[in-house]
Amino acid sequence: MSNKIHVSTKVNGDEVEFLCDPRETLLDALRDRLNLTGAKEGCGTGDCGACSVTVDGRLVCSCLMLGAEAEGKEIATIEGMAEGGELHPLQRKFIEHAALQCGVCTPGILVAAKNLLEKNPDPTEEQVRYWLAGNLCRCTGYDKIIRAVMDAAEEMRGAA
Amino acid sequence: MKYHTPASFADASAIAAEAHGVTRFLAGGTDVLVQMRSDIVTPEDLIDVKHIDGVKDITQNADGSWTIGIAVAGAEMTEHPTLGQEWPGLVEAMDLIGSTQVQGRATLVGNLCNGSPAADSVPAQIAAGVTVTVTGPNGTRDVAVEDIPSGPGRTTLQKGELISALHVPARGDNAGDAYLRFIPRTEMDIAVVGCGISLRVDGDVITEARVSLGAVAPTVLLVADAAKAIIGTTLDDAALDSLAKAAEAACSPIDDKRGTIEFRTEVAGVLAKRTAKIAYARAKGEKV
Amino acid sequence: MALDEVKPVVETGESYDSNKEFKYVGTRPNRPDGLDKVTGRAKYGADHAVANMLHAAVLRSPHAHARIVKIDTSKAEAAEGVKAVVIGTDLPEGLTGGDLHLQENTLARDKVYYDGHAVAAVAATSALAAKDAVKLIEVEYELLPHVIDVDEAMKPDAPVIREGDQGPTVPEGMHPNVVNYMEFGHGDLEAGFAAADLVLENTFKTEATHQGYIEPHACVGQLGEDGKGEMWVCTQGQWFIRKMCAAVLGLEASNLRVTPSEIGGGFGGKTTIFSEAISLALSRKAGGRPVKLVMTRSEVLRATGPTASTSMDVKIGMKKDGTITAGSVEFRMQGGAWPDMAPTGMALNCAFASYDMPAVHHVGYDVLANRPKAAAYRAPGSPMAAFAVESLVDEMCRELKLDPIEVRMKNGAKEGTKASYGPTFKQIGLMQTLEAAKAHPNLQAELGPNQGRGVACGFWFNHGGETSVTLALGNDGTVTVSAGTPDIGGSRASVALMVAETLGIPYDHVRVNIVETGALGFNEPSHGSRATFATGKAAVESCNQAIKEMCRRAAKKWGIDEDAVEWKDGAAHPAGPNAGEFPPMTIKKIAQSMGRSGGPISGHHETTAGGVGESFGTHVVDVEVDPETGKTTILRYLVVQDAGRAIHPSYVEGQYQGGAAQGIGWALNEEYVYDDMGRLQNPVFLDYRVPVASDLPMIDTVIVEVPNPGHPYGVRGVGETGITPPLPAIANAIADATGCRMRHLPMTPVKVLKAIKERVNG
Amino acid sequence: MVEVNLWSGLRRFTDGELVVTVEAKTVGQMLDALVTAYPALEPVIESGVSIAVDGEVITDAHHIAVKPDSEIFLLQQLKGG
Repeated sequence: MSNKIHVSTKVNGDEVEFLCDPRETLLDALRDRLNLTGAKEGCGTGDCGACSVTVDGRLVCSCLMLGAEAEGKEIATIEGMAEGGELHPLQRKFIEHAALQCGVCTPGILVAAKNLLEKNPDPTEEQVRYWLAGNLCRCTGYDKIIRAVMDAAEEMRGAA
Repeated sequence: MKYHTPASFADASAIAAEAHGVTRFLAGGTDVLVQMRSDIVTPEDLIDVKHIDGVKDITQNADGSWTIGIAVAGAEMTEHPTLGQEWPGLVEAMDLIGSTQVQGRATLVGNLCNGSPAADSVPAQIAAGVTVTVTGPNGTRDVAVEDIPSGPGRTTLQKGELISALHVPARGDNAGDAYLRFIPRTEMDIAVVGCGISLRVDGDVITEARVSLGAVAPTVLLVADAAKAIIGTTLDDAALDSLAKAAEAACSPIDDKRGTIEFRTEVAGVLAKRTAKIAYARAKGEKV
Repeated sequence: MALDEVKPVVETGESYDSNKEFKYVGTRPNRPDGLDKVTGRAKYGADHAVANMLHAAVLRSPHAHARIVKIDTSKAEAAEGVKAVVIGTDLPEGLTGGDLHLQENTLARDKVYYDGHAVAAVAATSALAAKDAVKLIEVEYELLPHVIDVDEAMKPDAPVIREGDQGPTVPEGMHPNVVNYMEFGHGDLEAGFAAADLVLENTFKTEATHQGYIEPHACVGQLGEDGKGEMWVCTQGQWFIRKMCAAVLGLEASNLRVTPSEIGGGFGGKTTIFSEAISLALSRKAGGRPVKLVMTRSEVLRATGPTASTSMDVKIGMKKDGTITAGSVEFRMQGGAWPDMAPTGMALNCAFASYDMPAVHHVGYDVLANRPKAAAYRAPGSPMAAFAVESLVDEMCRELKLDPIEVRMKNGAKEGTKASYGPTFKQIGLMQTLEAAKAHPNLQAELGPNQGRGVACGFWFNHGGETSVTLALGNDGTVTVSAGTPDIGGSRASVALMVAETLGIPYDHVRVNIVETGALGFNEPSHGSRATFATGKAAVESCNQAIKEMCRRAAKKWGIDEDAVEWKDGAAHPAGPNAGEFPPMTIKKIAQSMGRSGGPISGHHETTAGGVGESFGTHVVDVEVDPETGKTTILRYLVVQDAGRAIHPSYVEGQYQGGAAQGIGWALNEEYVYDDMGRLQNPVFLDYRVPVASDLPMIDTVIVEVPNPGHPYGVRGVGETGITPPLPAIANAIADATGCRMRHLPMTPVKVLKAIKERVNG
Repeated sequence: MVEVNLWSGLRRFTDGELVVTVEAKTVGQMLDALVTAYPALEPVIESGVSIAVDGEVITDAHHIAVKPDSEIFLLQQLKGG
């Protein structure tokens, strides 16, 4: 296949490059080219949010963006969420609140929730629910997820 | 598939004009990538328009009107400090499309060019009187939004043409807009019915109005009779009832997996009333 | 074999005293796999890649029912990057029964039975190359008439889907699509109805729904010419995958080693195979190169195993004081184009399980339709049955102006009740859930205009099943547990808690691994709410075996009789003053010297686990219905359920909340929608509408604990019961809010608005 | 001897009997004895049934003991999710 595209980008702060078919999504590139399998494909149509990442700080579904579009961007995935050995408060609170059961939606929800708290450190329950409406979870009924996000937000506000 | 990143609208137009197979323009990609993934459309040429200067800008012009770049994402509209104060209905309509993630990419122009009669931003655009500039092989032309869609999934754009800018009129005084849609869930659905209304008041009396309905016909409708039903009124119960009747009369929907003819027609009237009340309150300076 | 030669191994009615104080059981520690799952490290089905791997894509039927006239794969075979193509006739012939059905569903041979039925598959060097090559396969179909609706499928002129699959119990003269018939009950039905002050009879319908797990099916299969193979797969049960793939491909089971990935949800849908055997067949044809097969969401919805759609008649007699005098049901259920897939029998058994009734009668039909082969979905059959029965009970309560909780308490099943399905209940907790629901503050919340409250009960049997566990002592006194039931919702944590409790060692000294099929004896999947129950029970027995050995080692060291040693707090102690005075010998000490004291120490237990305890629940929901659009909003939701004992209460609550959420989706919006051609219209999450975060309120839970005497820690199993009451509870709440009785799920705005308008217009 | 309660749909295979008595010490023997006494039951039992012994539902555990005073019900096969 001759029409592969060379892409240089930054993922979780690291300079990376890869070759991809123009049809490949950013999610394909992350998973298959860079072996970052934390973002999941639950639907491929932007309806489930399991592939959530941020691109230049903007929350997106990586299944709805081409790998080629990543050229020159800064991408953040679940793999970069813990800094050094230290979990992000959201990650810690998700474990403490049992906010995951099967865990397959968890990376996407954590990335989305982190993006929310960066924009709005003190969201209401309703704001959290609407922000996360594009992140399907089939196991938990969302209750413990919402509690974990609210609790993490509170802790982060206290620490700030 | 070939992936292009032209640096000007003229180049983008030329690539499309010379293409032999299926062509798609890529801005936010929230429809195009779904079509590719679902094997509905695999373009031979995909033209990414985000490398063209100015496509990410929201600009208020000297006359108070707005020019919105064709790759401005919904989230960028929502975060804009003043656009949503002047055109809350338009911004909210855009914001209703898809998830937070989709908002990070989806655009007004993409929503329009996808040609869906259920597109959330389109009734709000039509109600607001939005126009677009179309660039093509023969230069540019300005077109009203309501003249872009020609049927489900189809537009009036010709081969080699693309929308190069979107213009929102100056809001002016004593005016307000609103958009409401009906979906079975609270988020993540396609509108079963959508209604956008923009109006102006003089005191308590409505002096201008535009009413638009989505998902009740093959294209989004501008319903002149519905506007007539409330112009000159104080949006009293009688006016609301005739608005609802006019909205229902304009409907020629289909039965499908998302709703029935009967439901869509009925709810079009209900939404028209509810939307009008919000737009009216906003026009009168009330916080809604 | 003569009777005397058989020594029964296990008796029913094993009884454990679980009314003790516990150190670990009932606490809420962090789950052992939590860190991997919040950092993206946990490897799910599609996260696995190996050297030299190919990628598969599957061609699926666009028709609901058609004969395959011809398949031409030559263009696909010639395409760039393609290494193998398989079609149905590549699979071995001569299978029968359930194995044949699995094979037919894996790849159609003569006929396609539903929209989405797999017809051919390609393995190529990239996923895109495989996807492109699939489009080059040419299939000639001869279209056949199809049928989708269960009632239509039973009519005399319905298209015949399969011949010769009618079960032995089906009465003569019924359409060949009726493949199984059931009938049971007890008591004098006619006398019961005659004694009633009110007899109501109605028909209810439910549409097919999907488990909706977020992780699509995915596997990497490798199979050599020698018939030896490997598989990495997301599944609820690796041994079932092994057994079924071996049967479909004619392999020897033990030659296939199946490793379960982390699993992204299953709810019953991952207890069987769909495309897994295709990856192995492609691998064999591609010279043994591993083949990765990942389904798309649309393939998941079209071609895995949704639950049955149903049509149900219910008749109940009630006295003015609320006493139920008799009840009968007739359930018609379709489970796709193969027999025994609809959970008709279980639906019948669950229908009146919450009630103590003098007379009950059940009739059920298992019917074929041109739909995908149904799989289990959380308490299979019970939610639909509850919808029909609990809706009618509510209707009668309203008519007789009786309180729905009081009526259920008056008639509720309890210890000693002859269950509607025959046997006599032991200790069960239905009454306690009703009491707890009644006492909950949600019952006092005031309802505004257009708001309503609904109550319903639900039931699930729970399940034991074939189970193997081994436990190995590490050289530092920590232990490794090898379990065979994939951890879907925190079962590693609950098993570790029970092991810690039994051995008297810290929770984090226990590591629970979910192991591959070569590392342990057979295990049924994590289904039937059995993982914490059965794996937990076998783990406790494994602990007891290891404890016995550790006591023996201590006894030997101390030079006393092994019966004179007892185990407590993680150490061997002399059992009493007569045993002699020795300082306790800790597990760590025993472990450090085990090589010198007789060798490694482990425990293991293999059983078809008995002692299962049923679980009942009561749900209370408040809704608001928009009278102008028919849209229902859930305002408050309460789940009360008997867990037996909650080993890790957070994950028990999680099961309650998750079950309720799925039930809410089923009640309000989820359904399979077909067009006139029998094609599924909504195979995407955009239109298969599962609840999103903003659709739901917090889901309140009350864990009732009536310990199950058949489990060492009183566990009943909590996974399934929670999905049964939401369907009727919400219908009852909508009736309370609007005066409209919705008898056809889902209760979409379209249907509710229509009902409201019909009511208003008389 | 143990008493086995059948579901009523099976009556036509047992000459109308709903409760039958067979010689058995385990569930497996009980099923074998049912087939010996009523050969028409064989396909039904072969295709899978569940059994309740003293209130406990058993799917495959044919080794489980049955006693003369055991309460035994034959049920449609139950499978979990």
